[in-house]
Amino acid sequence: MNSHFPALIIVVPLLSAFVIVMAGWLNKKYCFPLAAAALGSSLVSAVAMLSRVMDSGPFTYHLGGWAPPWGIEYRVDHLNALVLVVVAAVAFINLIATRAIVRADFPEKTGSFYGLYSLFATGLLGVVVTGDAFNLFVLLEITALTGYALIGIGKQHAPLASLNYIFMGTIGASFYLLGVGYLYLATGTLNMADLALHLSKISGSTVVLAAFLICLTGLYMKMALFPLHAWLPNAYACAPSAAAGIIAPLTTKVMVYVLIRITLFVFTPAFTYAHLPLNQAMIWLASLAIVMGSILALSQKSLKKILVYIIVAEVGYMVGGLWIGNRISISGSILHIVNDAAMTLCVFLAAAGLQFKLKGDSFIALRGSFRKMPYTMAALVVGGLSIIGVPPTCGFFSKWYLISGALTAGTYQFVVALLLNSLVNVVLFFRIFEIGYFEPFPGQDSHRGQKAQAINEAPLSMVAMLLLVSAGLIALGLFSSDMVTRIILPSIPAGIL
Amino acid sequence: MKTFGIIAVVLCGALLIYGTVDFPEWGDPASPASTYVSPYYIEHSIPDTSVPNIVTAILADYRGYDTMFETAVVFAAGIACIFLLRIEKRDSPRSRLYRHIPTGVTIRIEQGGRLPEGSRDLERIDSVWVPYDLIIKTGCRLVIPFIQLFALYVIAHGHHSPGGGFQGGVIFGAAIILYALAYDLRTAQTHLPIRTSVLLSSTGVLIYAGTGALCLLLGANFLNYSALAGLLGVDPVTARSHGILIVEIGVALAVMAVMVGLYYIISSAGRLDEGL
Amino acid sequence: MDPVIAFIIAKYNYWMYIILMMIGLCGMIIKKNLIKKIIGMNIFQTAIILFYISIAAKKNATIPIIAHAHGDGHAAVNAAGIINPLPHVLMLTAIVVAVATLGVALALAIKIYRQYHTLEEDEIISQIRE
Amino acid sequence: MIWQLEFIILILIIFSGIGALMVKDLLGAGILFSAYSFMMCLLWAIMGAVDVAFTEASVGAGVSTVLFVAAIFRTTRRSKD
Repeated sequence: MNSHFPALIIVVPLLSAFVIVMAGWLNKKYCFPLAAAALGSSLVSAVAMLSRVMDSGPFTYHLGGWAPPWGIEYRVDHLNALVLVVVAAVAFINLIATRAIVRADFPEKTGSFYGLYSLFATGLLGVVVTGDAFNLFVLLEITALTGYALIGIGKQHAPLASLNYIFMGTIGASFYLLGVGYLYLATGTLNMADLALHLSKISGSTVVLAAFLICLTGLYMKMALFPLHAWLPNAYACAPSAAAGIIAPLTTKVMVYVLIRITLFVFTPAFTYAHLPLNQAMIWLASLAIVMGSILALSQKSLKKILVYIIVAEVGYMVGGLWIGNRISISGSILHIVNDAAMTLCVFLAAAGLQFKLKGDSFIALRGSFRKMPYTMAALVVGGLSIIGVPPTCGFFSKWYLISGALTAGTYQFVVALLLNSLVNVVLFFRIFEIGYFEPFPGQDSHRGQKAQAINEAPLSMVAMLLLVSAGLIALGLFSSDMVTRIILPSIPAGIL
Repeated sequence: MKTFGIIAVVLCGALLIYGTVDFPEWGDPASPASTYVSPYYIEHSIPDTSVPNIVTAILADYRGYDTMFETAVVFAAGIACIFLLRIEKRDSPRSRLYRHIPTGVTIRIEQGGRLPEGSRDLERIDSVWVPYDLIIKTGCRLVIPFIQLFALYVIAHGHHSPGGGFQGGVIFGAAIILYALAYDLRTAQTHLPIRTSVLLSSTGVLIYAGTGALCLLLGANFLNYSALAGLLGVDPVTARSHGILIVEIGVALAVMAVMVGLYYIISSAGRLDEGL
Repeated sequence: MDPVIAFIIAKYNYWMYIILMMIGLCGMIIKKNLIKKIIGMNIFQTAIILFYISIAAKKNATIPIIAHAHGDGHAAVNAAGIINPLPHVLMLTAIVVAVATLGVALALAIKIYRQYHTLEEDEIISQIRE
Repeated sequence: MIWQLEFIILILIIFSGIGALMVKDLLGAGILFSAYSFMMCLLWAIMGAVDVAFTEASVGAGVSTVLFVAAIFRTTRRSKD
C-alpha cells in the first residue's frame, strides 16, 4: 500500500470533504471526527513519504496509469515532501485547536465549514505534490475558491474584503494560466519535468521570456508581494479566526513554494539567473516589500492587523532569498517556508484564543491579558520572539541563512532590510507584551492589593495545541541545521553555485 | 485613477503584443503544440479507450485527475454559496398573498392565516406584481420533459458526439431552473428541495472519486479504469470506456445539483422562500 | 507582399485575445460598480480561453472526433488532419472554473448589498470610514 | 475557416464586451454579457472547438445569465458609472 501514498494523501481528505458535507445535512456530530481522521491520515502519509524520500530519493506516481507527457504525474522529491509535512501538520493542528471556536461561531453551519476546510487542505496538498503545470492551476482554483468562502463569512466588512480577494486572486490565477499557455505553445507539453527538458533547448526565444514574466506576475499577485498586496490585509484580518488559522500560515508559503518550483525546476536555474538586471530588480522589490511591510505594521492598532502586515514582510524574505541565487540563501528561503508557517500558526492561534475569550484584539482589549490568559500569552511571546529572530527559536536560523547568503552575494540592501525588519518586529511585539503585562486590568486601577484574577483561559484543546506549536518552534530551531543538510540542500537543483 | 488604469492596461497590452513576435504561424500543423503530445492522443484514443470523441477520452481518462478536481471546484462553489448566504432563522410568518383566478382579485392575509391549499380558483403568489402567466406555465410544462430527455442524451452520447457530463448536467439543471422560473421557488422546492440537491451533488462527486478509489483498491494506480475489467467482466479497453461513462454520470449528477442549488440560493438571497 | 503584412496576417488571430483581455482588465480597474467588475473579470477569463483555442487551431483540419462505424478496423488516423484536442480539454476546466467563481462572487455581492445597501465601491468605502 | 465570418463575429464580440461594461442599467449589462458569451461560443464553434462551444453555450450563455439576472433582482438595477 505504501506505493500509493502520493494518491492517498490527496484522495482521503477529498472523499472526506464530500462525506462531511453529507454528514452536515444528516447528522452534525460526525463532521469534526471525520475531518480530524482525514487530515490525520494525510499527516501520516506525508511523514511516510518524507522518510521514503530521505532514504531512497525522489519517486514518481502516474495518475490513471499513463506515462508522464500524456498522463498526469506526481513527482515527490525532497522539496515538496518537506512542504507536504508542513501543510498537513498546520492543517491538522489548526483543526484540533479551533474546534470550540467553530462550534461557537457557526453553530448550524459546521458541516459546510469542515467540508470547505478539508477541501482547502486538499487543494494545498495537491498544489504541493503535483508535477503537472495545468493540474497545479486547477488545484490553485480549489484552494482559492474555498478560501474566498472561508474569508467571506467573517464579521464587519469581510464580504467586501473577500470580493476584492476574488478579483485579485482571479487575475493572478489567470495570468499563471496564460503563462502555462505560452509554455504549451512553445513546447507542446504540460508536464513540469518534460517542460524543463524542452525549454533548455529553446531558451532564446521571446515566448519563453514572456511566459516567465507572465508566470511571475501571476504568482506575485497570488502571494501578495508588496506592490500587489492590497487584498491581503483586509482579507486575513476580517476572516473568522478558525479560518485565518489555516489560510494565513499556508497560502502565501505554498505560493512561494510554487515560485521556487517554477523558477528552479521548470525554467532551469541557467535561465532564471541569466538575466542580471531582472535579478537585481527582484531583490530590490523584495527588500522594498520587507521595509514597507514593517512600516505599515507599525501604524496598526489591533493585534491581527499587525500580524497580517508581518506576513507581507515575510513574503519579501522568501522571494529575496530565492533571487539572491546561491545555495545558502535558497536553503534559507526554503527553511523560512517551514519556519514561517509554524511561527504564523503560533501567533494566529494565540490571537484566535485572545479574540475568543477577550471578545476583541485591539490594544484596549489586550490590557492585563497576561494575568487572565497566561498560557496563550506565553505562546504569543514564544511566537513573537521567533518572528523577531531570537536564537533558540527557528526564526533566527532562517534569517541567519538568508543574511549570510546575502552577504556572500554582496546584496547589502537585502541585509539592511532584514535587520531593519527585525528591529521593527521588536518594537511591535514588545508593545503588545507591555500592554498585556504591565497595563492594569480595566476594573483594577492600582497595583497594590490585587486579588488573584480569575484565570479565564482559552479552551483546553486550543491551549494544548498552542503549547505544542511553541515547543515545536524551539525544536525546529534546534534541529534546523541537520534539517538543512539532510533535506533542504539535496533538494536544490545542481545548476546553482 | 481612471487615466492611470487605462495607461497601465494599454502598456500591458503593447507588451503582450510584442511578446507574440516569436509565436508559430497561426494554425500551422508543424507548430510544437500540435506535433509533440497531442498526436499520441489522436492516434491512440481508439485503440486505448475505444472512444471516438478524443476530447471526452482525454477529459475523463488520460487527464481524468484534472476533471475530478474540476468537479470538486463546482461542488466547492455550491457549498460556498450555501455557506455564505443561507439564513437559518425562521422569521415571523409574514402576510400571504392569494389571487382569485376568475376575477383577478389579490387577497392579502396577515399574521400567518392560511387558506385551504386545495382550492382550485385561488392561487398563491409571491408578490403583487407577479403576472398571471397561464401560457408560460403550461408551455414550460410541455417543454421541460423534452429538455431533460435531451440532457440525458447529451450525457449518454458524450462518447460519440460533442457533449458529456458537464454539458448534460447543466442542461438538466437548466430544465429544473426553468420549472422554478415558470412556477415559483416554493413549488420547485417541493420537487427538489435544497437538502436533496446538496446530497445529490455530494453523491455525484463521490461517484467520481469513488470509481478512482475503487481502481486503487483493485491494485492499479488511482483512476486507472482498466483495473475495473475484472469487476465489469470485459476486456480492459472497454472497461476504460465504461469507466469514462460512469465518471460522466457522476459529473452530470454533481453539476446538475450544484446549478440548481446555486439558483435557489442566489435568487432568494438565502431565505429560500421567494425566487425570481 | 512585404514582410509586415505577412507577419500581421500570420499572427492577427493571437492579438484578438489581447484586445479582449485589455477590455476585461479595464473593466475591473476603472468601473466602480461591483457587478461591472464581475463582468470584467469574466471577460478577462474568456479571453484566456480564446488564446488556448487559437493555439489548438490547425488550417484545414476537422473537429477532434474520429468518424468510425462500430466494429470496423481501426483506420489509420493521420494526426495532421485533426485539430489538437488537448487545449479543448483544458478549456472545459477553465470555463467551469469561471462559472464557479462567478457564482461565489455574485453571492458575495448580494451579501455586500444586504450590509451596505449599495453596490458602488466609493459609497461603500465612505460608509466604512464613518 | 471563412475569415470574413470570423471577422464579423470578432467585431460583435468586442462591441458586446465594451457595451456590457459601458451601459448604465445593470440588467442591460447582464443581457449584453449573455450576448457576448453566445458570440464567443459561435467563434469557438467556427474554430473547430465543438465541445468547448457546447459548454460555453450551456454554461456561459445559459446558467451564468440566469445567475446574473437573479443577483441583479436581489440587489439593485441602477448603477452610477
